[in-house]
Amino acid sequence: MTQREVLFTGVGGQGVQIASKALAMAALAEGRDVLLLPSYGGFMRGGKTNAGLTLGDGPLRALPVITSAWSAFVMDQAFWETVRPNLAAGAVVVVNSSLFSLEVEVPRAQVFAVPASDMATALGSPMSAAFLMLGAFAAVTGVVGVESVVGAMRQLVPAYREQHVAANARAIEAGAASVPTLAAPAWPDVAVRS
Amino acid sequence: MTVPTVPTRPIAPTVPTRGTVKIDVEACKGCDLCIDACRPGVLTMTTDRFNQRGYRFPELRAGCTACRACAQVCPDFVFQVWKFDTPVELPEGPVPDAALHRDVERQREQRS
Amino acid sequence: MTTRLMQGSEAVAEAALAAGCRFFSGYPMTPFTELLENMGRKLPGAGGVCMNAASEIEAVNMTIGAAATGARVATGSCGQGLALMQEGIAELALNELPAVIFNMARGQQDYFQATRGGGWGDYRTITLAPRDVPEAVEHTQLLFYLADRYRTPVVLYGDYVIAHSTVGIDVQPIEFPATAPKDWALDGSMSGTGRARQIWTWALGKPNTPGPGPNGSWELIAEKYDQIGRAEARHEAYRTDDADVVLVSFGTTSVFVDSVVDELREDGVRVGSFRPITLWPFPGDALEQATRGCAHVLVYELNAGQLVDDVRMHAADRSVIRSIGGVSQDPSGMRQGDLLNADILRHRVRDALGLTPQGATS
Amino acid sequence: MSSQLVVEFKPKLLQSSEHELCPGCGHSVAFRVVLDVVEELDLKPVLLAGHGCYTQLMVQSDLDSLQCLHGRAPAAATGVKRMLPTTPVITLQGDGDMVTEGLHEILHAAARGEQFTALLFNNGVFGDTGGHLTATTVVGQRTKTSLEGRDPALHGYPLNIGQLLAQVEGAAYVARGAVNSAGMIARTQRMVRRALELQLEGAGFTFVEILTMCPTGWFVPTSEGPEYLEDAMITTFGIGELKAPPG
Repeated sequence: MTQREVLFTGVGGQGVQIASKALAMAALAEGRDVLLLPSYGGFMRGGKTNAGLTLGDGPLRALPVITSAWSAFVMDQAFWETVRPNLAAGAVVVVNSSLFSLEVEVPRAQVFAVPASDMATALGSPMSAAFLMLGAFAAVTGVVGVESVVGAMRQLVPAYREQHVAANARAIEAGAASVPTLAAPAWPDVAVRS
Repeated sequence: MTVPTVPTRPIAPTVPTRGTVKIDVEACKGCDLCIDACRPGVLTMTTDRFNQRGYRFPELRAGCTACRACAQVCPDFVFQVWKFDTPVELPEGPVPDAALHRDVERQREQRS
Repeated sequence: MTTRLMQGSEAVAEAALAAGCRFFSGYPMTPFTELLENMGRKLPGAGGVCMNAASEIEAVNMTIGAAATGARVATGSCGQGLALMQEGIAELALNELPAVIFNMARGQQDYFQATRGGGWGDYRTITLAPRDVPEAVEHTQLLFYLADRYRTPVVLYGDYVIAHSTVGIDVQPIEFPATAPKDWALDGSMSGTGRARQIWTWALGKPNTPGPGPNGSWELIAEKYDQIGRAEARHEAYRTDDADVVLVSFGTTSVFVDSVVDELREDGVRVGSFRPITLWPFPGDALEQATRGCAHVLVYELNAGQLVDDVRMHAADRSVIRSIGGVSQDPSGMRQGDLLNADILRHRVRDALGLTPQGATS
Repeated sequence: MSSQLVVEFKPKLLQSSEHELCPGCGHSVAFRVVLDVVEELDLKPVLLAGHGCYTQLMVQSDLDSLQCLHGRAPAAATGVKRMLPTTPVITLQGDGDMVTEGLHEILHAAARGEQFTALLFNNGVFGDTGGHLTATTVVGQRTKTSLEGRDPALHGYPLNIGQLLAQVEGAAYVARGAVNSAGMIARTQRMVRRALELQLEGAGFTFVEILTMCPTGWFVPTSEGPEYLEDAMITTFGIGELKAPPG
């Protein structure tokens, strides 16, 4: 059984929690087991907001606190140091290069830089930067299909924000198009599935 | 001719009485609340007799109006109030069958 | 089967509803808050009531009233909030009222609170400590059954991780044996019949139907808790059959312990894991058996040493017991800290056994 | 000569009239008022009582009863009423229970507009513990914890719970009666009746405070209890409906 871990990090308000939940939901829809544990401070916005997600193609023996993760989803460099020590050597690190200019000091890391905030702003929907990142993450790893991300996003966006669905979908597609597809495949059989 | 003498046996004065109460003497704790509450003033506390728990208790004199005040103010559920269909004249003074001694009643029940 | 992505708090709420819970009261407190939110969202649709209590004291007393009507009821909080509820929990126990208390703890420092209680009188609370969300869903339903079966308050010892973990899960109702009809429940129907009922910890009864009184009642309750102690202890022993080393832990921590057991087994260390599932009644006989002949009994709990007291009472050889956990809280104070970590645990076990960090036996 | 029984020794809803309350105690007088109304209205309520001298009256009553933790009867009653919305629910607390220890619970229950009737038997003293200062002990009153009399500089002032509750939106009916005379008892009985009728109508939270005599706690002869109640308590708190729906 293959198990994949994703550590999310960012600053409250950037969409890290909804992105982690969308990825979990997309994976569940594709029949995988998931365990997601968010962690954030007492403030609604502006503080550390991390999450750890474990995905598996069978029943998980997952630890809710991840110390050797396969990948990172880095929305912002502010709390990068809370994630870096818990990445395995060779980790797949997708960073929002609009808000990240550090060295990725992880042995043999495969780093993919996506200027997600700038791209989302250019698309006219700066709030969809996290979904743009998620589109890129899905495309580069194939951990879930890009269309599954769009599906999960539709379910997660509350009805009173329905007007953002189209913008988010565009952002997901733009993110997916901005990276080399399956450059760092998550699953052994991923090429077959996609 | 001798004029017959009118008998001089005094006729006892009577009091108009519209009801009566039974007094559960043994339940009483002698608090006096009924005495002040009694509107016609026909309840008086004993001064030289006590119930088995050592409390003084109220006694009824003729003139009860069945106004219920005694029962309403009594903390110890001592009074049972009866109203007569038609008022009667009772001789002034204690109403002898008002006091209810529960032990006596109970013995009577056991006998019957 | 409809697997849905659900936070642990939502899954536990669904399990409570599946078990027939119809009354819930609580006061927000992280990480219990999401359970309260979910009960508030779901109970009205199931014909139930969820109350925003004005304090934990009010919450538990509302629960006492609702339980007295015979409904399946629950309340909850954590740490300080449960401290406020202790008088009410004792009252539930000594009134023999069934209720489920959800302790979504901020860590593992409330083991004593859960197993020893801080109320008054001779009482106990059956306390289940699930290791993850699916087990929490199962335990929640079991607890409603046990509460009714024994007419006692019972406790779910969850935590931040269980409350906030999001998993794909399908909450299905579990069938349990029927429990006795609640002929003691108050609904006013016996008022004025000469046979009115009364619930009071003094158990005096009414003049027409006298009760056993405090002493008699409390003796009966003590007997009941003795019986529960013999009948309801639950545990999990993992790879202990041939173990020289037994790691003892509870709740979420056990997930980490079992993972480290697997790793150390690969290194050839004969290690197993023992976990009380019921913190009370403590599975003492099972622990005695699992630790017989062991060279090391290592207790990993994230506090200054609470579970270790129960281990000392029951392990086969007290001289081999050591605590390798410790106080561990994250900066927010609302969840476990650094020690909830497989790497740290592995190092501590290896240190305790005198093994080199590389894995070779020294 | 024929006659009609107009008042039985004890109310039907008492299983026994024996109690251990002191001579001249107003609690059983007030409880009779309550039971008479319950009987008149032919109700089958659940009664929740706090901790105090009146608790033994709950025991004697022929009402389904729950004894509650000190001060918490309004919270427990909330649980009962929310589960049994068509059952009349009555709480019975003393001033120590409701106003001293349980102020939080009674105010919040009122604010939520809980559909039960809360009764306060207020004698201004912890009777059950032997005569100590409560939140309604009037200025100047001597208790075992205010031996020289309640001194505002030292003990503060008594709380007027009726006034507090009358301000609360969720409270539909707030009244204060007393049991120091037959006339006052009759008036109080009408208040209790109105409160219970309003509960049946679902009007909201209903409250009747009944001032009761505690000659033992007040250090006065039993026969002077009613007069002391008048002078000390009615003068401080007043009598009447503080809040009632029109009609």
